Formats: sequence, structure tokens, C-alpha cells
Amino acid sequence: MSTTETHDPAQAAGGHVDHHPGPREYVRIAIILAILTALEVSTYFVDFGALAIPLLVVLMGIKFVMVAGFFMHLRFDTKLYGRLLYGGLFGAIGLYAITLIVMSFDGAPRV
Amino acid sequence: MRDRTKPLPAPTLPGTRAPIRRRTRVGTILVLALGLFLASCSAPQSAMDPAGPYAQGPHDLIVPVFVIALVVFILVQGLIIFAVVKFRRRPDDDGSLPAQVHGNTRLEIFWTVIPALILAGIAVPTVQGIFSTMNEPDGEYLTVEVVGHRWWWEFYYPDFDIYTANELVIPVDTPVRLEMTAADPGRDPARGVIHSFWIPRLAGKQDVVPGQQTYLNIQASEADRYLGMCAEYCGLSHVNMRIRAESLEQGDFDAWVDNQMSPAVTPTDGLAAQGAELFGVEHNTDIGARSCAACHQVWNGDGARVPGVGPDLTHFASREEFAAGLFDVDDEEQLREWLRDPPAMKPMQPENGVGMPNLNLTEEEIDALVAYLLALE
Amino acid sequence: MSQSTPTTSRRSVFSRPRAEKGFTSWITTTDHKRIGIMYFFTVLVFFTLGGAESGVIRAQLAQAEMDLVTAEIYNQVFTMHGLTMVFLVVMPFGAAFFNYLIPLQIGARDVAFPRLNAFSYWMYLFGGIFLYSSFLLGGAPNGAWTGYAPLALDGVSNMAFYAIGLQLLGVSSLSAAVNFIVTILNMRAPGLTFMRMPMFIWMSLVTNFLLLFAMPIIAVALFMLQFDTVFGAQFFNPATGGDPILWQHLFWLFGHPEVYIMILPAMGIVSEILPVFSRKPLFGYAAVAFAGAAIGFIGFGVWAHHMFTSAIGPVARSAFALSTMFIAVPTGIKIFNWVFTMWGGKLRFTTPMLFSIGFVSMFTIGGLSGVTHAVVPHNAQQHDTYYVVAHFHYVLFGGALFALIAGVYYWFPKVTGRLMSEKLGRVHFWTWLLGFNLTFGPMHMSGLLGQPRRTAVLPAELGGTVELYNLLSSLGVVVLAVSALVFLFNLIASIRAGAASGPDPWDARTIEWLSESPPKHYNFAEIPVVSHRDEFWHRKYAEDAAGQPVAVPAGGSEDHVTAEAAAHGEGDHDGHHIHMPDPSYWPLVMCLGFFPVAYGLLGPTPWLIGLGVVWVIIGFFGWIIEPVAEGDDDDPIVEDPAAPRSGVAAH
Amino acid sequence: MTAGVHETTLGLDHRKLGMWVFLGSEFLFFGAFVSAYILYLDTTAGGPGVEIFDIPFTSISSFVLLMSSLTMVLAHNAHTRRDMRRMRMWILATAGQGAVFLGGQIFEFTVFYKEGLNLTQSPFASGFFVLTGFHGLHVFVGILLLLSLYSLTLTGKVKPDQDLKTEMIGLYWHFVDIIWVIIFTVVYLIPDLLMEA
Ligand code: HEA
Ligand code: HEA
Ligand code: HEC
Ligand code: CUA
Ligand SMILES: [Cu+2]
Repeated sequence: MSTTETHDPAQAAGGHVDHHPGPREYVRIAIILAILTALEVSTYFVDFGALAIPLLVVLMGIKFVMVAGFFMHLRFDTKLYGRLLYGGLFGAIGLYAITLIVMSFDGAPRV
Repeated sequence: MRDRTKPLPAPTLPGTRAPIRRRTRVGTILVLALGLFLASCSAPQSAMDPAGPYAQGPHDLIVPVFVIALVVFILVQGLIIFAVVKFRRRPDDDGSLPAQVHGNTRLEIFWTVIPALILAGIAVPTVQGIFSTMNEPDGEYLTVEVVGHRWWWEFYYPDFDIYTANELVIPVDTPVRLEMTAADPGRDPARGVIHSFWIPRLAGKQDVVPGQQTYLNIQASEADRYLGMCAEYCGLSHVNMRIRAESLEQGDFDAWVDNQMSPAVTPTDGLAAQGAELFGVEHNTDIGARSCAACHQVWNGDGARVPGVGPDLTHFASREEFAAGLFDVDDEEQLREWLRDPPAMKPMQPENGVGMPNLNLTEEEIDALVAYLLALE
Repeated sequence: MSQSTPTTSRRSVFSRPRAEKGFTSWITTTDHKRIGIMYFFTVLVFFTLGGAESGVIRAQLAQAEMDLVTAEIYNQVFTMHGLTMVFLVVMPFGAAFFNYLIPLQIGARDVAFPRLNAFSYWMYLFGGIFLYSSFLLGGAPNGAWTGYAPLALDGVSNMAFYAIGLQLLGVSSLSAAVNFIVTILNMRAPGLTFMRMPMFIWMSLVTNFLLLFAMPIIAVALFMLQFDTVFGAQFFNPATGGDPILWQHLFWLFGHPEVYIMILPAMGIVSEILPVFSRKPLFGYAAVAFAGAAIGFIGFGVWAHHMFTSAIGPVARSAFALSTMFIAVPTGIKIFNWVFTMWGGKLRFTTPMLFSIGFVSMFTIGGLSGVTHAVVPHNAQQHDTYYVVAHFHYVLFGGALFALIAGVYYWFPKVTGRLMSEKLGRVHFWTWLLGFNLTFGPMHMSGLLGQPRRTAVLPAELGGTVELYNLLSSLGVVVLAVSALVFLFNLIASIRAGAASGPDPWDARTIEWLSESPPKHYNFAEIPVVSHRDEFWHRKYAEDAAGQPVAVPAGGSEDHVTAEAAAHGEGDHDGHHIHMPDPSYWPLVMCLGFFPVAYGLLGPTPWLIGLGVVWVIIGFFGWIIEPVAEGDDDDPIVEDPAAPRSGVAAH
Repeated sequence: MTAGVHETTLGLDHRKLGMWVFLGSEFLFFGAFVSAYILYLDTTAGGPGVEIFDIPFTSISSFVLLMSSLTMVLAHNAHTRRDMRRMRMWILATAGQGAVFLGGQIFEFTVFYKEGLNLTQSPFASGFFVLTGFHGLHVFVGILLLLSLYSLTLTGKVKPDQDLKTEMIGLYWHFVDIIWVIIFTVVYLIPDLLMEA
């Protein structure tokens, strides 16, 4: 049965569609992840100066998106899943960022 | 003032222009309603009866907001009542369906934009008001440090090195900036809980937080006694954590300060002297652990003033009320009761480290102590 | 829906419950309708408790300086009153409607996860029982429903019960939220697009998203509180630099969305009832729906308006004042659309209609006082006074509760096939309205005159006017209690012997009325195909050449009695071969395991916690290895997605 | 009710949709703990602070967890190919790596404890232990799920065509992993850098 909602049969039955990557791609992605992690850890040993923190944040973002996109199949599944995941993520970042800003910069002084 | 809920005969619909005459009648009714409303605003602790600029500002802001709310209220209720009366199904209804209207985009825009504009209008003075009530007062002001304890208030005047409790004495027409925090016996912020300092006729409230410092500006325009209360739930005796503010003309205030700055005179004879002995003011007490001086400071000129676990009693008898505004100092019998069994007079948790314990004093001891306390002018 | 033959061989501990009547059938049920009914009756019990507590409060405050109860008891009572009314009455009341109505209104046979649904109910019940057991175990929580630290960290505040009890209720709400979101997104009848959904479904969807994102926040706050109180962690302890304000932020990050969680289902209900009894469609459907979504969205950005007098600075105060004020805009859109739904209609003042109009009217009062709270400089006067108490009872009682009761009257015929007495209903409404305004109206005044909330006695020094207002409030409760008894009587009498309602007593608009009343276990013999908003109405009425709506002639209005069709048997969907989820013991079994965990955490008593955890895990295993329905291989059929199955064929 | 995916409105399986809905909300859960941790970074009450972290050690256990996502996805892949033998192997590998990670965490906790960092020490310590502890709990639950999946495939309860079950557990597992990707950076690496600066 399909309803009036958009229903792309290729997206249905998530996880059973052929254009998913195979083991080889997965391993390739894992290797990239490993390299990124190595880069992250290197900030501990090598001094990147002011670049270090932005670099770490970017690396974290890439790793996150790669695991979510490939291992969790977000890239191949319905967009709704991604919206739920990133909706939660950005919702959380927004709310807690405001909270932290209020608490750190507009709170009462300690005695 | 419940008159304000009386609906108007016919509501003015958006889009239809009401005759001017009705407008003015609406105005008259509003003014009348407001008058009634304000007339009922005086009560000893009323927020609608400001007595200083820091209460007046918010008040002057809220009154027009109340009027706007009243108008919206009348409009909405009017529309409802009109619809209910006009569109009720009549007994002679033919069973046909009314026109099946699904909506009207213009109306939607109208009642989105108009409230937004009204709110924008309220928002501007609100933001201004926030800053003007919170900023440091312009020019000279008096600083008082406030510590909220479970369940009483301590005031310290750094300019004069004075401690007092529950009764905040301030000069008239001078801004006072309160620097507030909370602590508990042992003056340990870790044992403190959140309170809120609130004297409605002088200013809105501000929470008092253990481990942090918050500020509140107050100012009294006339010499008077103002009632206040802790306004943040702080446990067992939250309701018994009252505040008093006494505003004095500058001369009286200076006299008060002089008196408070002078050390307590230890009586040398009679019952009061026995009381002083019992109290342990010279730290040669014979009631040991029950020594009042273990918790209460009576500064007799030796060394520095050090606040205790309980209220400073150096000039106890100069206050009108004790135990955070619950009892009269004048009323000796109440003071006796208090010394007999404090937790029976005011719910406290001495076993939890908050409040004054029952010291099992004998009647003779009580007589002596009362005589002494009342001598502490 | 697979149709393989049942196999029972692999069952180990329990054999699958089979009872269709009696006690076992209720405790093992996975039928959303029965679960909804259980929610409702549980809510009634807790409402009586919460109401009795409010009776104690008002008795104590009827006159100045009364000592009917000690301060210690009073503080427990008002805390439990708030907790009960919020977490054990209004929220689960909404859940009762979600349960009963969502599947029916979207043309589904059950929710997406029927056993999870039962689990949610049991967690709710047990959370409530756990909280109330505190009265017997050394005293109920007395740190207010807001549980502010560091007061809540104090041993004498009994707030460990609060931290753990609310956690249980949170698990219930969160799992229900996942369940309903999936149900609404994924189980709508063919043709039921978003813009055709009944407004109640819209509001349910928004509410459940709010729950989804708000419950984890309170869960964290409660964990921190619990770790602080039970295990000595330092999150809120000022001694080591912990910040009590963090609790306030987390609590209100949850707490404000929470108040919209309580009001949005009510708004959905009213949006269903007003059109029916005005005999007009909902005015501005899209606007109402999007306003609801906007409220949900903005509702996450206003939390600090509960902290205007707390330790936050002027910039934060300003920002939150602005966001708070502007939430009035979408709410206003709804109010005006409701009024204009009535405009030009032919209003029938049945009891549900009366309560709905009462809602619109009373909620507006509460909403307007809410806007005055947002005027920050004056909020410093209003905060923590009875003016706030008046505000939130107007929105919660005058708002949420009025609408929920309207819903009870409206859907009662659906649930029971009987009508409630209209005469008693009207008595109930008018006494309710009167008692409510008498109770909470004067609080506006006493609050502005300086009466703080959460006071164990009414201080005489506040003056005679304040005392008078308090006396009026207390008298109001008497009226409310009488009114509630009228309601209870009406409810019970009508369940027993109400007049038969027929399938469509109100000339309703939405498809839950397509099914029989009460609906069969499987709801719809044939899943309806939806082609309009207000589908049911469109099956009954058509427009004539002049665009004037007329009843569909003979027979047309009959065919909604699908039971008839069912009786004639259509394919395998004659109501006998519809494959429905079976009852199960496991949700109950698993939930019972949370008792030892919860009591064990209080101590903490490791062996008790261990016992509970093992129990829960066993329950969980029993659950996952048991198929949803006997003979179900518990997996989607994927071999041939194109093949049309059953009566819900491609459309 | 278990409906075939083709019978649902969106053409999605309820359980998978439900899992994603749930995962979306989990950010709000971990986010609150992370915020508390950030807020209390400097609030050590005289006790140890971030300098106590052993970055190389945690890097290794983080890396193990990251790689467990690879074995997880390989398990799922094997399941879709009905290759149950491989699938079981990868599942065990995943659970094993999870266990290594948990072991590392327990080791880390004991070391910190010995060095004077414990739950009751300071808000910083509470924030750290409770955040990473709840993450550890998630890993633990994940391991339990993996082991049950493993045993259920052996008893035939989970059939070769039911790869959705593996996928669901996989989603959960990957989620726990990406949360750690964030935690590793935000809780360990960045504060460590900040402290040096
Ligand atoms: C169902 C629950 C519910 C709802 C819907 C609301 C709705 C609102 N609330 Fe309320 N609130 C509570 C429950 C609720 N509240 C509770 C329980 C507390 C106390 C918690 C505690 O401390 O224990 C509280 C406390 C509370 C406070 C803190 C008070 C304090 O402690 O100092 C504030 C402050 O801003 C506030 C504001 C608002 C606003 C602006 C709305 C708005 O959403 C209202 C919007 C509606 C309207 C405005 C009416 C209709 C609109 C129109 C007709 C359009 C035209 C209007 C204008 C132009 C103004 N609420
Ligand atoms: C939906 C929520 C809800 C509802 C419906 C109510 C209903 C009532 N509340 Fe509620 N109340 C809260 C939510 C709610 N309250 C919250 C959140 C708080 C804040 C708590 C806090 O500060 O932490 C609060 C606080 C609060 C206070 C302030 C306490 C204080 O600050 O010290 C008061 C005082 O009058 C009060 C009174 C009432 C009354 C009289 C009712 C009545 O309307 C109840 C009427 C119902 C009945 C009477 C029950 C039905 C009757 C029967 C079945 C017959 C048997 C009845 C009797 C024997 C009496 N409430
Ligand atoms: C363990 C500490 C402790 C001891 C010992 C103690 N008090 Fe107190 N006392 C307190 C505290 C705390 C309060 C504040 C109680 C309140 O108002 O909530 C108080 C309040 C008072 C007050 C009222 C002060 C005011 O202005 O409100 C008086 C008078 C008083 N004590 C007298 C005495 C006398 C006399 C003794 C000795 C016989 C004594 N106290 C011993 C702790 C103590
Ligand atoms: Cu101090 Cu309330
Ligand atoms: Cu709010």
C-alpha cells in the first residue's frame, strides 16, 4: 500500500536497498576515521597554536557526519531520519549554548 | 474591582468602525474600573502601593499593561458573548447548515500583526525598566550587605561596621544598594538555601543565592515602616521569614547609626547583670554549651564585631520585633516564651542545624536573660 | 500482518494471556482503548487525591494564622498537590486522550507499539504509587514541585522520592512520546495527509515532540539531584562551587515546555469540539495548526521567565522577556480562530460545548496574566505571589482541565455507547465555572496585595482585604468539590445506565465516529480511505450547486456504519481475521522490576537495586522474545512490496 | 502492531522510525551533562582537574570504540546477505570492543580515584563521572543487546531475514559511538588544550 505521502520504494524497507556501500567501502571509511582520530590525538603532541581548537571541532564534525552518514546509513535512508537526528543535535546545541552563555556571562558573581 | 470583568454591551469588531461616542464611554468605564482597582490597592504589604522610585517605576509600567490586558480581555470576552448570543441555534431552526466558512487570510494577518505590535510596544519600556532597576543608582547611595539565613535576615552596614537583624533601617530619599547572599549557621554558604528579599512598597524582589552575590536597589520616599517577606520558598519556616524596613529622616538615621556603632553596655547590677552573666557576654559563662554568646554577638567594645550563628543582639532592644518580624520586643511575655522553647514559637530545625534550639532554661534564668536583653538599647 | 498459524510451543515462563474479560484481561491488555480507559480512571483517583490536598491547603488558609496542619505537613501537602496535578493528573489525562483517540482519529487499529504503550501506563501508575508511598515512609517531598536546589538537597526535604519518582514518570512519558510520534507519522489511514489531520492529532504530534525533547532534560536534572542527594555528588552544592542556578535552568528548560505539554492537547480537544457544535469547520485550520507548532517551538525559548528574579543579569532578563511576550501571538491566533469558528454558526450548547467555550474564555484570562508576568520589572513584584498562583490555575484549571473535561463529555458516547446526562452536565459546568472563578479570581488580588505563595499560614499582617480574598478562595473549593461530585455521579450513572447514543450522537466531523461506539477491538473493520479534512462530515454532507451544504441523500449517511459492512464480511477483514496484537504480561512484569530499583536507590541499597535491575532485564527479555501477536514472525514482509495486501489497497 | 513497511504511511518500519525518534531525543540528554561538565571545568574545589586525563590512554580506548562501529556495520551487512556465521562473528567483535572500551573506562576511573578524583570531590568531578558514567551505561546496555542478539541468532529466534533487528541495535551502537566522538573532543581534548594554554 502506498498513500498520498511521497513514498519512494527505493527508500522503503530501509536497509535492504542495493546501493548501500559494501564491506570494502566500510573499511575505507573506517580508515579515514582512523586517520582523523590520529590527527585529533596529534594535537596533544604537536602544537597547532590557535588553530588547534577549531581543527578539533571540525574533525569531530567530520567524524560525526561520516559515522552517521555511512554507518548509520543516513545518506541512503529517508531524509526524515536525518532531520530527527540533526534536529535533536542542533536543538540541544542551541538550548544548552544559550544556557551556558547566560550562566557564564550574565549570572551573579561568586562570593 | 471585580467590576472590570463586566463585559461591554457590544464589542467593537475589527473592521467595523465604532461610533466615537462609544469610544469615550469605553474610556470612562476603563478609568472608573481602574480607579476602583487602585483604590483597593492599599494593604500593608501591597505591591500596588509604591513608596519609592524602585517600586514606582515598575508600577507605572504595569498599570498601562493592565489596561491593555483589560481591553484585550473585554474584546475577547465580548466577542465570545456576542457570538454565543447571536449565533445560538434558535428553537425555530430549520436544520440547514450555516455557511461553511473555512477562514479568512486577512483576519489572520490582522490578529497576528496587531497583538505583535501591542507587545512590541510593551517590550520597549520593559527592557528599559530592567536596566534602570538593576543598574547601580546614580550618585550617592548607601550599601548594606544582606545575608539570608534560615529563617531570618542579617544586615551589615560596611560603612559603619554595624550588624543588625530583620529590621533594615535606612535613610529617607537615599538609594540603598543591597548586596545579598545566603548562608546558614556557621555562616556556611554550603548550608544556605535560596531566599528572596522583598519589600513590595520599596522594590520588587530579588533572590538571594548561597555562594553568589545578587543586588537590589531600594529607596523610600517617606519615613515609614514597611513590611516585607522572604519570597522564595526556603523550607519549614519560609512564611516566618519576615523583613521590616524602617526609613528615617536623615537626622534620625544618623542618630540611629551612632547608637548602633556604640558598644553594648554590660549592666553591673540587678537581674540584668545576672542575665549578662548567663548570656556569657564576657565569655565566662556557666551555662556552658548553652551559652547564648556561642551563637549571638553582643559587642561590648572588645575586639572586632564578629557575626554569630544567630542574630546580632548588641542593640536588641532598639528593635521593635524579633524572630524575623514575628513577635514584639515590647511584649516581655513573648520574649519569655521564646526563651522557654523557641521551636515551639516558630517552626525551626535546630537538629538540622538551623534555628535556635530549646536550651531548657529555668524560669529564673529566663527572667534574668529577659532583663538583660531588654537592657540592650 | 502475517497470517501464519499460531505457535505457542516456544513460550517459557508465562503462557500467553488469553483472557478477554476480567482482571487479567485488563492488566495484560495492549489495546490502546483499554489503556486509555485505565489512564482515565487512574487520573480520577489522583485528581481526588490532589483535590483533597488542595482542600487541606485552602482550609489552612481560610483564615489568618490557622494551625489546622503544621508547617511540616503543609509543605508536604502543597508539594504533593503540585506534583499530583501536573504529573499525575493533567499530563496523563492528556495521555488518556492520546491513547484512546489517536488511532481512531487517524484510522489505525492500534498504536505503533502496543506493548510499549502498556509499559507507559504501568510506569505512570507505579511512579504515582511510588511518590505517594513517601507519605508512609518518613514523609512526602516538601521542596515544592520545582524542587529548587540547594533546598532540595537537604536531607529533611525528602526530595529523593521526588528525584526518583519523577524519573519513573519521565520514562513513562518518553516512551509514550516515541510511540505516539511513530503512530501519527506512520500509521495514518490512506489519504490522511498532514493537512487533513484532525486538529487534535496535530496538537498531539506537537505535544509529543515537546515531550520527546523536554523529558531528557528533566531526566538529567533529576539524575544530578539524585546523585547529589543519594551519592554525594556536587552538582548544585555551593560549598564546592556547584551552582544552584543550574538546577533552575534545567528544570525550566523542561518546565516551560511542560506547561505547553499540558495545554496543547486541551487546545486540540477544543478545536475538535467547537466546530462540531457550531456546525462549521474550524476557522483557519492551517493557522491553528501552525500556531500550535509555533507555540511548541517558541515554548523552548522562554524558560528563564520563571527566573526573572533569580541570579540572572539584565541582558538575559530582557531577552527572555521578549521571547515570552511574543508567545502570546500564536496563542492569540488560536483564540481568535476559535471565536470565529463560532461566528456565523448555529451553536448548540451541549455540555462539551459549554466547557469548550469556558476554556476559551478562562484561558484568555490566564494567558493575559501570563503576559503581565513578562513585564520583568513588575514580575519582581508578582513572582512567587498568589498572582502567579492565579495565573497558572487559570491556564491549568480554567484551561487544560476545562478542555479535558469537555473531551470527556464529548467522547463519552464513543467510549461507552451511552450519553452522559446533559442536565447534570450543565449543573456541573455552571458550578465548576463559578467555583473556579471564586477560588482563583481573588488570588489575583491577594497576590498583588502582597501575599506570597507557599506559606504554611496566612500571615495576619497582610491585612483584612487579603484575608477576605482568601476566605473567598476557600469557599470556592467547596463549590468545586460539590461540582466534582456531580461530575463523578454523572459519570458513574451514565456508564451504568446512560441513554444509548447511537454511533454519531453529535453529528461529528472526524473519522473516529465512523467506527462503532464503543469501537470493536480492531477499531475499523475496514480502514477508511480519507479524501477530505473532516472526512466523516464530507461523507454525510455534500455541497449543492449553490455551494450550500446539504445532507447526502438516503443511504449515504448510512454507510459509515462500517459494522454493517463488517457483518457482511469482506475478504479477510470481516472483523474475525483481523490480526491484532495479543495481550502480554511482560510490560507489567518489567515495570514491577522498577519498584526494587526505585526503593533501592533511596537507601541506597545495592542488593535491592541489583534485584530490580535483574528483574527488569528478565522482563525485557521476555518481552523481546515474545512476538507482538501469536504466530507473528515479528518482522516486516519485504519480499514483495508491490503486491497489494488486504483492504487498504493502493489508492 | 507489526505492519509490513509497505503498509505504513511513510513506508518506513515503525521500529526503525521509533529508534530514530528516540535517538534524536538522546542529544538533549547527553547535551545537558556535557553542558554541566563545561560549566564546571574549572570548578575543582582544589582537587584534580583536567590535567589528570591520560590523553594517549583515552585515545586508544576511543579508537577501539570507533572501530567497533566498523564491525557493527559489517555485522549488519553480513546479516543483510544472510551470512549468519559472519554476522555472529562481527557481533562478537563489536561487543568485545565495547567491553574493551568499558574496561578502559573502569581502569581510568580507578586510576583517577586513586589520584584523588572522586564523585564527591567537586562539581568538576561529579560532572565528569556522571557524564562518562552514563555513556558507559549506554555502552553496557549496547553490549547486552549485542549479546542477546548473538544468542537469539543461535536459538533461531532471530532469523536470517530479520536483519532489521541487527540494524536497530546497530543504530543504537553507532549513536553511542558518535556521542563519544563528541565527548572525546569536548571533554578530553579541548579542555586539555585549554589547560595548557
Ligand atoms: C498550561 C499551562 C500554562 C500556560 C499555557 C502558560 C502560558 C503562559 N505563561 Fe505561565 N505558568 C504556568 C503555566 C502555564 N503558563 C505555571 C504552572 C507557572 C508557575 C510555575 C511555578 O512557579 O510553580 C507559570 C508561570 C509563568 C511565569 C513566571 C511567573 C513567576 O513565577 O514570576 C511567566 C512569566 O513570564 C508566565 C508567562 C506565561 C505566558 C506569557 C504564557 C502565554 O503562553 C499565554 C498566551 C495567551 C494569551 C496572551 C491569551 C490569548 C491571546 C490573545 C487574546 C491575543 C492578544 C493578546 C495580547 C496582545 C497580549 N507563566
Ligand atoms: C493542573 C494543575 C492544578 C490543578 C487542577 C489545581 C487545582 C487546585 N489548586 Fe493548585 N497548584 C498546582 C496545580 C494545580 N492545582 C501547582 C502546580 C501548584 C504549585 C505547587 C508548588 O508551589 O510547588 C499549585 C498550588 C496551589 C496553591 C498554592 C499553595 C501554596 O503556594 O502554598 C493553592 C492554594 O490555594 C492551590 C489550590 C488549588 C485548588 C483549590 C484547586 C482546586 O481547583 C481543586 C478542585 C478539585 C477537587 C476539590 C477534587 C475533586 C473533588 C472530589 C473528587 C471530591 C472530594 C474533595 C474533597 C474532600 C476536598 N494550588
Ligand atoms: C545554637 C545557636 C543558638 C543559641 C545557643 C542561642 N540562640 Fe538565640 N537565636 C539563634 C538563631 C538561629 C536565632 C534566629 C531565629 C529566627 O528568628 O529564625 C535566634 C534568635 C534569638 C533571638 C531573637 C533575635 C531577633 O532579633 O530576632 C533572641 C532574643 C535570642 N535568640 C536570644 C537567645 C538567648 C538569650 C540565648 C541563650 C540563652 C540564645 N538565644 C541562645 C541561635 C541560638
Ligand atoms: Cu527564606 Cu523563604
Ligand atoms: Cu513558563
